[in-house]
Amino acid sequence: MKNTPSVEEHLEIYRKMLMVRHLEEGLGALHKEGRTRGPIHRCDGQEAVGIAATAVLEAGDKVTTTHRGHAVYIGKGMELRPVIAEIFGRETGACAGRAGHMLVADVEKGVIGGNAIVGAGIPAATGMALSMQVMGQPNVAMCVFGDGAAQTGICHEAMNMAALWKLPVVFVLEHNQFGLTVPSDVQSSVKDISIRAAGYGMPSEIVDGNDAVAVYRAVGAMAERARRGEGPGMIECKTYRLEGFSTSDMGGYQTKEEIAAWKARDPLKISRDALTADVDEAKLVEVEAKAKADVDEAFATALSDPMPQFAIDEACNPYSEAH
Amino acid sequence: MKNTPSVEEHLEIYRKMLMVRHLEEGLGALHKEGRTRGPIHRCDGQEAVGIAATAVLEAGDKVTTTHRGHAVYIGKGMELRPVIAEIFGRETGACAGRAGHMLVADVEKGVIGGNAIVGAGIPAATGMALSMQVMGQPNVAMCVFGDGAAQTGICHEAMNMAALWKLPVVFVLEHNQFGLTVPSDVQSSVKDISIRAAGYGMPSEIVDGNDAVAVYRAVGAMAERARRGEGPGMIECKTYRLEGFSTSDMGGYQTKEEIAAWKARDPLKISRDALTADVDEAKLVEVEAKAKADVDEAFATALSDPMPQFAIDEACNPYSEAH
Amino acid sequence: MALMRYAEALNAALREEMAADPSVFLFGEDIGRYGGVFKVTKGLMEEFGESRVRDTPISEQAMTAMAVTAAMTGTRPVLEIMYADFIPLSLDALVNQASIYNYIWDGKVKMPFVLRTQGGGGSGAGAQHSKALDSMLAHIPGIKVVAPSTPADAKGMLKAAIRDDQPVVFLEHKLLYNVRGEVPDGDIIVPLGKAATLREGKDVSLFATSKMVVEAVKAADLLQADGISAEVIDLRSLRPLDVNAIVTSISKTHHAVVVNEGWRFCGYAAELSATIMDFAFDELDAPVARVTLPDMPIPYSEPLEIAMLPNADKIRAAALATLK
Amino acid sequence: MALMRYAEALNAALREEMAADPSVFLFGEDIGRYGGVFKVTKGLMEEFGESRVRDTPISEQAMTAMAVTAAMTGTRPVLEIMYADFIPLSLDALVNQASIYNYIWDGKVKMPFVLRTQGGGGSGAGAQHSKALDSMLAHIPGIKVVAPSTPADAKGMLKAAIRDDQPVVFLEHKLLYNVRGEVPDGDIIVPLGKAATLREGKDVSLFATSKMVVEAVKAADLLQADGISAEVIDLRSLRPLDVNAIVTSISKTHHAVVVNEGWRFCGYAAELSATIMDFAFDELDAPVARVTLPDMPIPYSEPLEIAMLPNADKIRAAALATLK
Ligand SMILES: Cc1ncc(C[n+]2csc(CCOP(=O)(O)OP(=O)(O)O)c2C)c(N)n1
Ligand SMILES: Cc1ncc(C[n+]2csc(CCOP(=O)(O)OP(=O)(O)O)c2C)c(N)n1
Ligand SMILES: [Mg+2]
Ligand SMILES: [Mg+2]
Repeated sequence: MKNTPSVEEHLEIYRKMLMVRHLEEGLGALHKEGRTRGPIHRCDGQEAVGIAATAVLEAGDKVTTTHRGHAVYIGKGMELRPVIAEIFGRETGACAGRAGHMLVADVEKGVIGGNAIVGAGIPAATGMALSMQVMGQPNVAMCVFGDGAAQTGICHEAMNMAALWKLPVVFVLEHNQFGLTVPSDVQSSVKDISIRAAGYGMPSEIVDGNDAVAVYRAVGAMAERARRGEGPGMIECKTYRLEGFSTSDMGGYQTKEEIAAWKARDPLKISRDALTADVDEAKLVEVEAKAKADVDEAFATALSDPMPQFAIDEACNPYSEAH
Repeated sequence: MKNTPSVEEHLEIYRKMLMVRHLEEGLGALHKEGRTRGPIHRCDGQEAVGIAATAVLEAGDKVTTTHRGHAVYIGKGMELRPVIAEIFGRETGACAGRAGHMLVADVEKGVIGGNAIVGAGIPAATGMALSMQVMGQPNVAMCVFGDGAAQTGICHEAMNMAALWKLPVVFVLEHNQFGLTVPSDVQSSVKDISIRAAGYGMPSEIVDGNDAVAVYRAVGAMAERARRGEGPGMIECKTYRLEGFSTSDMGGYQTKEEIAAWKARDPLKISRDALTADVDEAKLVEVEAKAKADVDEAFATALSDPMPQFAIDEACNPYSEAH
Repeated sequence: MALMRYAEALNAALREEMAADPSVFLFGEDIGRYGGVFKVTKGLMEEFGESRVRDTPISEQAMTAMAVTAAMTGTRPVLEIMYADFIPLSLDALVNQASIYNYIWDGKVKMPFVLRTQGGGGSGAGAQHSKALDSMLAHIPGIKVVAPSTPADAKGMLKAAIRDDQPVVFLEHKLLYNVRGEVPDGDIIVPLGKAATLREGKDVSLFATSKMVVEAVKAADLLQADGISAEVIDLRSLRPLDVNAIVTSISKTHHAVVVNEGWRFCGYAAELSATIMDFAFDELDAPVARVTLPDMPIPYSEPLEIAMLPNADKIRAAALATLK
Repeated sequence: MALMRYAEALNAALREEMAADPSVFLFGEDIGRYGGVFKVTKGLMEEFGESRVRDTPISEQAMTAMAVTAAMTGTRPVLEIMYADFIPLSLDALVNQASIYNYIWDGKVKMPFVLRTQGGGGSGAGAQHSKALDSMLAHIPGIKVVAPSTPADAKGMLKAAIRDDQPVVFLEHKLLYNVRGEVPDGDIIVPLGKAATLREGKDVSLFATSKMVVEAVKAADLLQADGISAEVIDLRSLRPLDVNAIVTSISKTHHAVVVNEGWRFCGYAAELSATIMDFAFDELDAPVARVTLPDMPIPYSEPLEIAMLPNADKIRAAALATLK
């Protein structure tokens, strides 16, 4: 089938999803030990969206993501160590500790970037697509955004302009069923948010967001279309946030049954099951061990990296000469 | 047919549309003489929307409108003189000359009010509907907004909340084919903007906005539905702005053919033709003469009304005691 | 008197005002079922129902605009905006809507809504969740802006704000929610527009807002050890500002330090300095010292963020410098 | 040298920069086919095509956010926001996006975009189309805010702004567009951050921005008739501010009047007063006088609006008062 990832590609997706899961679990453990600072938004259970969606992108393509962007950071090619070091505010972090986990960027890799103003990633990707179109570049921009973000005004403005100008941007809706603590039906007047794409004359598709292959196929087709100059489109990935909203979450609003039902459809399990048809068990075990070891090593290194030192940013000086 | 205006109601709509037309033409003439100040946005050719839509409202209902709100002001029951006096900044104006023509309000009449921030009338009506719902009042709020306004983010946010909470609000889209100077297809990714209603699970209908009876029926049905607690809906009224965007307009972007075609479908003509079936010519001529005379008189009075005197607004004093 | 956390005092104020007036209702993100991310609205949805306590979508722009018109048509909405950093999304509704109607509609409308939000740094929340944009708010005519620093004021001023017929922006601070203090029993009202003298002094006046009041009190302790008597004034209300309290204090001390957690340039502290220039220039023996955030984004990493925030040491240093 | 209207000078700057650099492009409401409601972009769509000159929907919020990221990825967008009153809609993109990235991404991004807008009263456009929200803009770290008052500066500063790698908010004034002035030929660049002394004087310094510079010059004429020698400084750049020019002038005159068309409280004039407090307190023989809009909405009716706006008479009166 067109746009189906090759076995190697799927295996790579699986490896990255595993790394992100270990990353999230490692952060959870460190949080319990009181070793994290500020809120950390984990994406356990949603890895297939960020990893498989970005797997269709080329090096020169760009992606924006949310406050919950770890899968996108890794999916678009960032190394573990600078990501983890940034989460812990280290000098060696991708942004020298200044950004923190919600705002990570790696401009060269095209991760531009996390965003903690809900909805703001949508015009951000659209603006990059505008830049590509003006300059005649053959690239696409992608925006991974949440079901909560879809209710912001800026989402509407950006999608209308993207469709009007046929900008090369792909809107990937990570529908994890919740805003912060409220379920989607308390926030959205419609269940399937992608029906709004018709209101912009954009194509859309709903996929199982826990099935990396389904995500890859649908997003890949939409990205190809955008790259051909046929304009934007939306893929709605239905998934579920297995952990709380963030480490500051007191929980209690997600039912046990719901969590159990979604755990049974864990994206890691779905991909592993699919891969066993083509990859032998030994290879899978090897990949799994390597992913775990890589994450462990990245944590160890990042956590012993030095903290940065404060200096006034002269670029922000409100006076035209130093004072 | 349900919701069809009675002959008396239609005649009253016709009378008010005529008054507005004379008002607009009077403003045009005074502008040419250099006797207006600031931009004036005329609604010639669109009178059926503002007049017939507000004709379905009850006294306790409320309406918000745009920078082009003359028909709504008159439709919801304001007298000519305070409206004209306000347009000319007189002390006797509806707002003592402080508001100007774009921001006219009459709180007691439920006109709350004009708005010159494009899109802002949409959450404004929605907020009033929220107030009605919280207090258990049997009223509805109405918002008359433009095709340009439909592209603002605040439109999306307000419609989503209105639908989510089943607020008693009716969204009346006055689709006059233009934003400021650009045609709708340069602004909107879709031709029929009301298809977006489906994205909020709201009903919608497209009507001939130059046919006062069609507007009345469709808006009336939607208002009844809202009043029954069944939530908001949208009516898209297709109409056309016969004059420029405002008195500061230099024109040139509307084709002569298009203007001629729409003039042939003037809402005044459509209503008059329909009324001749039930109302004799003498009565129509009488109503027409009276409308003209009323407008002339209101202009004469308002223009000889005094200008206001400036005083500092103590309610805005930034210090807690006078200084 | 009862010992309460600042968040609990706010919760009590909301509960009492909602019980007393059926036109008071609350809306905001996650304020209902969950009780608010800072727990200020805990239990209120259970008590007052889903019509009067509403969880909203993430739509700050429309929510604020809706508060304005709901307030003009018979209700007293209390809107929670989760972080003060999101205030830009509310600004059109404040600057172009709430600000103008009372005046331009010739005094014919009341607008009794309260916009509660919380700002400030120190929790590792990063550049988009740590700011105090006080100045942008206090610049707007026709609205009030208040920022209590104690649980008692939090309660008494929130009750006053809900009963006020003008829009009130009510600024809380994420690091004050857990501060405890004595709160008088009963229906206490603290009038908006009055500063409070927390510490009498004769050498230098420290004027502060919100959490910076806590730092100013600490600075006064440090200065006492330096042999300097500092007066600490909690401004409490940013707009309207109690300029009489400022002038009275400066007329005694002849030295002033103004402290605000926002950026310096065009910040709220600039207005305090300019106000003093206008009303008390002749009383000054030295220029007013501004203690603020430096003019730059707030970084995430702990040593960076902590180095940047105004605090007691910086206030003390500024006071010493004005006295040199 | 050529005599040009301010709007024509801006048009020339845009044309030259677009011709020189294919990454410069324009977008905004009605700027293309129609040439802009103030005609600043006239003829540019014809010349450079629909990809580089785009008419937009009414979507200020997303447009500004798009300018930020387009600028970070290889283009130099020039965005027109039709009225400065709509700046609140752009503020999230400025405060929470444009402001932060250079610093929090460790200097790895450039953000060369220009946001052109125009503000100010006097044309009967009412409370939502007449404001100057300078202070809200100048409060934001990491962006520049400039406001030329002459055609020559309009051209030279717009060219400088387009070439700048930081975001620049470029403030025009609806009543300046038809002002004529000599504009030097060729590729003139006026550096951002430098004030201009328009009139030398020795008794009092008048510091003004945008159209208020025109009023300050008139005031200097009136003061001359009063026997007072006023120095007029066109600040031109609100941020970064040329504090050296301010201090130099005050060290000579020892009296200062600051003039800005925004509201007074927390307005840009407050920062000027506070800056002078910080850097030139000892040079002052009298408090700095602020001449601004009063703190209230701008009414529509002519006698109301005119009474409210700062002008040469008010500047003169303030100067006389500081000299008493
Ligand atoms: C403009 C804005 N409003 C509110 C918030 C607070 N907030 C952070 S995340 C969040 C929920 C976002 O939901 P969604 O977009 O579905 O993303 P998810 O957390 O589910 O990944 C909220 C309300 C914010 N950061 N920005
Ligand atoms: C937020 C905002 N952006 C831009 C403008 C300038 N403006 C005034 S009216 C208008 C066009 C509005 O089009 P539409 O909503 O279709 O109303 P119409 O003028 O056609 O009645 C524009 C762009 C404004 N007033 N407010
Ligand atoms: Mg979600
Ligand atoms: Mg229109």
